Parts: sequence; C-alpha cells; structure tokens
Amino acid sequence: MNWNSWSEFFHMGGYALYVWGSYAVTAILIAGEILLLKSHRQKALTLARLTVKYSKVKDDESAA
Amino acid sequence: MTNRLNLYKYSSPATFYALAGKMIPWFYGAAALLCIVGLYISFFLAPTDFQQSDAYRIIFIHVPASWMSMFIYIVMAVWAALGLAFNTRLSFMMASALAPTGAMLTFVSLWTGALWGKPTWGAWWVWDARLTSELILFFLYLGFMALQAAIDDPRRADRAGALIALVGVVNVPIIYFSVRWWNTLHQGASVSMTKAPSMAAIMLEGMLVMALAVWMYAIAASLSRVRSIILERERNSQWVAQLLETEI
Amino acid sequence: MSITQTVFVLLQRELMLAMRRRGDVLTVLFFFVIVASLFPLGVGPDPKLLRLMGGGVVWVAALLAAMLSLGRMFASDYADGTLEQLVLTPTPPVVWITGKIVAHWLVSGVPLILMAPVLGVQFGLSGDALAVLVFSLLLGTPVLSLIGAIGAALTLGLRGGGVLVSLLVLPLYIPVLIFGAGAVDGAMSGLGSEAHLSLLGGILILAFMLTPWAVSAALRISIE
Amino acid sequence: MLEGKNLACVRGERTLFSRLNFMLNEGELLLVQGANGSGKTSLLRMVCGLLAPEFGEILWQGEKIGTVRESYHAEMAYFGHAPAVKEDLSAFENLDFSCRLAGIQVDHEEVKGALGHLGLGHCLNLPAKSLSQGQRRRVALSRLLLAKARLWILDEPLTALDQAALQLVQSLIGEHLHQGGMALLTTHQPAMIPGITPKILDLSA
Repeated sequence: MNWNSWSEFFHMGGYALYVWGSYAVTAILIAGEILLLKSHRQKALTLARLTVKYSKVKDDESAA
Repeated sequence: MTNRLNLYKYSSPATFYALAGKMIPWFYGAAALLCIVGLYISFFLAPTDFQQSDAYRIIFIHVPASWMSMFIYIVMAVWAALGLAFNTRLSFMMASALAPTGAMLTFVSLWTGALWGKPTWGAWWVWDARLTSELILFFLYLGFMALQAAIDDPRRADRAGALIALVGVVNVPIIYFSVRWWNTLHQGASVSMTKAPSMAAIMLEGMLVMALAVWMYAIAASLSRVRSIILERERNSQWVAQLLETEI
Repeated sequence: MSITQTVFVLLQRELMLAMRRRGDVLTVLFFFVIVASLFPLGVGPDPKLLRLMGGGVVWVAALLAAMLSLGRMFASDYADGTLEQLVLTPTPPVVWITGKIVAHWLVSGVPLILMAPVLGVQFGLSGDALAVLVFSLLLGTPVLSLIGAIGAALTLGLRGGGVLVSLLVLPLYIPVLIFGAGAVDGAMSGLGSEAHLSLLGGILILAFMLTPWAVSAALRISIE
Repeated sequence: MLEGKNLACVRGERTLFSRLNFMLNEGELLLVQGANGSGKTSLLRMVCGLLAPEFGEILWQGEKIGTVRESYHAEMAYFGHAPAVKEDLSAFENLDFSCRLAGIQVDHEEVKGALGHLGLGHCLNLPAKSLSQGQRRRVALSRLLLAKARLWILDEPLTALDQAALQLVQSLIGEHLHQGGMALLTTHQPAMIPGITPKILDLSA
C-alpha cells in the first residue's frame, strides 16, 4: 500500500496541485462533453419533432 | 453477396441509429469499469517513483489521452477517406462526430503535459517534441471543425472536412518528424515522459487500462454524437417520423 | 493543344492580370517588410539577439505574407465564373491548377525571395547565411503556394474565409518553417545547412506531386 | 446525342427534382422551365458536369459524361450566370485568352470578327470594367461563335440584353440548331428561335 492515510493520499507527496489539477480538469472536461452531448441530442430531437409536425400540417392542408 | 448486403444495411443511417443506441450504454459501462480499475492501479498499486515522487501519476492520463488523440485523428481520416471513396453519408458523419472528442483529448494531453512539466522541468510549457506535436494536432482538429462550421451546405461541409482531414493525416508524420528534428537540434528537453527512469510493468499496465477506458469512452461519445447528427440530417425522412411517433 | 501550351497561356494571362493589379503584389511585399521590421522594435536592437533570430523572423514573415496572398489565387476567378470555365475545358484540371499555383508563386513568392536579403541584412546575417536564406526561400515558398492552394480552394466563397485559411494552412506550413529557418541557423552557426535544404527539397517534390490532386478535389467540392 | 436518365438533385436538405428524364438530338432545342428555385441552374450545371447528380446519369453519345470528360468538354460550351469576363482585361483579351485556354486555336481576325458580330467592334480594347453588364454578357456569348461546340448549355442567355442583341442571340441559336447543333437553355423571356419548335422540360411539374 502506498498511502498510510487519506491525508497523505490527497497530499500526493507534495504534488497535489499538479496531480489533482490534471485529474480534476480531465473529469470536468469529460463531464462537460457528456452534458454537451445530452443537450445536442435534445436539440436534435426538438428539431426533428418540429420538422415532423410541420410536414404533417402541410400534409393535412394538402389533403383538405 | 449476403456480406455485401449486410454492410449496406448497417451503413444506412436508420439501422445504424438504432444499433448505436443499443451499443452506447455498453461502451459507457466498459469505460467506467476500466476507469475504476485503471485509477486503482495508478494510485494504489503503482509505487511512488523515487525520482519524481507522486507527480508522475499524471502520466496515467497524459499518455492515454495523447495516444487516443492521435489515434482518433487517424480513425477520423479513415472515415473521411471511406466517405470520399464510396460516397456514404454515414462515414462523413462519423468523421465529424469524432472530431470534438479528439480535440478534447488533445487538450487534456496538453493540459496534463503542462502540469507534469512544471514539477519535472520547472516550466509549465517546454517545447518538447511530443507536446509541440500535440499542440499542432490540436490546431488540426480546430481547423477541421472550423471549416465544417463555416459551410452551410452539409454535402460540401462533409467533403471539404474529409479532404482537409486527409491532407492533415498525410502531413502528421512530416510534422512530427520535423518537430523532433527541430527539437534535437535545439538541445531542448531530452527527458521523455514515457521513458521514466524506473518504468515498472505495473505502470505500463495502468497506462494500458486507462487507454482502454479512454478508448471505450471515445467510442461511446462519438456514437452518441453521431446519433444526434443523423437525427438532424435525416429529420425530413420517413423513418425519423416513425421513430418519433413510437417514442412519444 | 498540348499541356505545356495551356500552362503557358494561363501563365501569360495570370501575369498580365497581376501587372494590371500591381497594387496587390506590392501590398503583400510591404506586409512582409513591415512584419519583419517590427521584430527588432519588439525585442530590442541587440545585434547578437537579432542575428540569432533573423532567419526565423524572415521565414515567419514570409509565411504570413504568403498566406495573406492566398485569397487571390482562386477567389476572383470563382466570383466571376472563370473558374467554372476552366473546369469545363478539356484540359485535365491538375494541369491548369499547377499553372495557377506556379503563377501565384511567380507573383507573390518570387518578390519575397528578392526582398529577403535586404531584410536579412537588417538582422545582420552573414553573407553565407543570406545566400542560404535566399536558397531556402527558393525551395520553400513554392511549397507555401502549393499547400496554400488547398486551403484557398476549400474556403472559396465562405464567410470569414481569410481567417479560416490561416487556421487550415498555418499548421501545415510548420515543416517548411522548421527546415527553412533551420537552414539559415545552420549557416550562421557553421553547422552546415545541407541536410535542411535537402529535406526542404524533398518536401517540395512531394508537395508538387501530390497537392495539385488535392486542390483539384477541393475545387470540385467547392464549386458544386 | 445527350440523354438524362432518372436524375435527382438535392441541394442542402431539399430535393429539387427527381426522376427527371430528357433526351436531346441533333438540331433540337430543350427549353428548361420552372419557378425560381426549381433547380434550372442546378440541372444545367449537372449536365455540364459541374454538379454530380444525387441519383441517375447523364449520357453523351451513349457514354457517361464522367468517363468521356475530355471529348465531352471539347464539344460543349457553357454560358453561366457569371459571364467569366475579367474586369482588368479588354474585351479582345478576354475572348482571346478564354478561347486559347479552352484549347481553341484562334487568330486575331477571328476574335475581332466574333466580337464585331455581337456589336462590340467599337470597344475591342476597352477594359471590361468600363463595359456595361449587357456588353460583358455579349463578350461571353461571343465565345460560342468560336468554340465550334456541338452542344450549347445556356443559362439565361437573354437577360440584360437590349432588343437588338436579343434578336441577334436568338438568331445565333437558330443558326446553330439548323447546322445540326444542340442547345439546352433556360430563360424567363419567351424565346423565339426562328424555325424551331423547342422541347419543353418543366421542373415545376
């Protein structure tokens, strides 16, 4: 085992800023990308729904 | 003959959309699992380096991110080439879907490289061949995305992006070679991250597991993005209308 | 009609057009001079420092100037319909594209080469280094026109085309910059510059063989 | 003989036309009609080979135009929206260069004759930027006289022309057809080509 205590683990032998800075930013970026992907999907769905609705209205009009 | 038919079936956006939807959770799951194992190895099994102390633990994300950022660019170029050769829309969409994830990983590689450089070399940024190439790769990703964003017509955007991706991938080895040449000539940093003095097998294992995790994540993210792109592009088609109806 | 004849007619036309628009050529040349002259003002007049960075500065300025002139390569032909007519000639596109790139180099690359020694003197480069500078530009600037043509062709008619071209093309210029400036450095430090120059020559041959095909594909994509 | 088979055109996300067929024989005129945005220009560009059809194929003498590119382009002349006239060159230089670039051997007298025929004899050496829009279009049209192409593809050749030029261009097209040429054109004006009943291709239908 490398670490005798949690505080030692978080201390990272004095390099906490660098190590945790790297891991934290990576985690934030990945979380951010996942959020962006979600919102992209929502936007695409909304756009598709609008398009389908619009084409239905047009179909109904032409049928009438 | 049946093979050929199957290939066509899966290259149709409608089929692929459904297939990708089923695969995404598995890839995210695999990524999470591998990430946990990888992090356990990198923080608890890999011993503290006697020279670099614990700062070296950054390489467990730096190296996988660098590997994957380069690999994704190549995969992107392959999709682009397939698109140009066989005129399959899905290939172009895959190429565009990969770019943001690739750019993000390139940025991770640069960021962690800087944070590793500070305690190791005493400077946030060193013009080391690896970091410089990574920076140029970042520019190539940005150029690809900026070009696609500037073109309104999807057909032209697909093809123009594909061409610049191919031009980029032909140039990458030349750029990498020239940067290394320049670096050795100017007697820059001669320390290489992967040649850490006591490169224990456990460290390599940690890096490999983390690389696999990043790989799985990249697949999941790009599949998820390509689904949104398909939906946007195909919103006028019959199958999207049907899909939305069953969904609601 | 033979291929050389087509290229010859095209060169004749491009040079005539450039002569009638001398202002454009001179603008790029002055840009080159001004950028290079800004560096000493930025870093101070220490002759040692200037001599050390002279080759690199002239090369960076040449890169920027070459990029600035890329807009002219296809944009006006695209706007007035000449490009469509060129595509519709029986001549293979690669032929006239090569002609256009050569014309671009003659109009915007050659003046830079001729001006470079003057700038080199400003930075206190030695006689040897000046010769190497000119020779490296002679090998390198055609590559800038060749690679730049791909960017120019892809961004035809796009909003913000100029900035976009720089984003696409500058990363691809890096090897030329490294070997070009490295050759001058080698001459200054006495390490020799043959290796740099032969690599630059290799890049030129490779670019000359490959880029016209890429430009041809890019133009097809943009014209559609 | 020019033939379009089962053509479809998609621009952006819109399908402009699909399942379009046409056939053009020697001496025939095909008039492409349709509302704005119905794809007239796209069809003409497709026939030239500038635009790849989304679906279908275009045949020249029974061969796909992509496979006989060089001979097809040698026998075809295209007149598009933009007149392909360089502002910094004179009318004479414009015509001279464009012919020679297209591989057409011409001497000075022929060039002058062609420009004179279209009523530009007095402004041969004026830079094109001092010519009017209609005059520039005439410079571009004068190429048709020298190109000796069998197939003319003309996109709105009659716009921005005065009455006299209008008559002239129409009679030029007529002559071309009587000599066994073919023409494909779009126009907003009612085109009256003497002695020819055009085939009509309506894209709005």
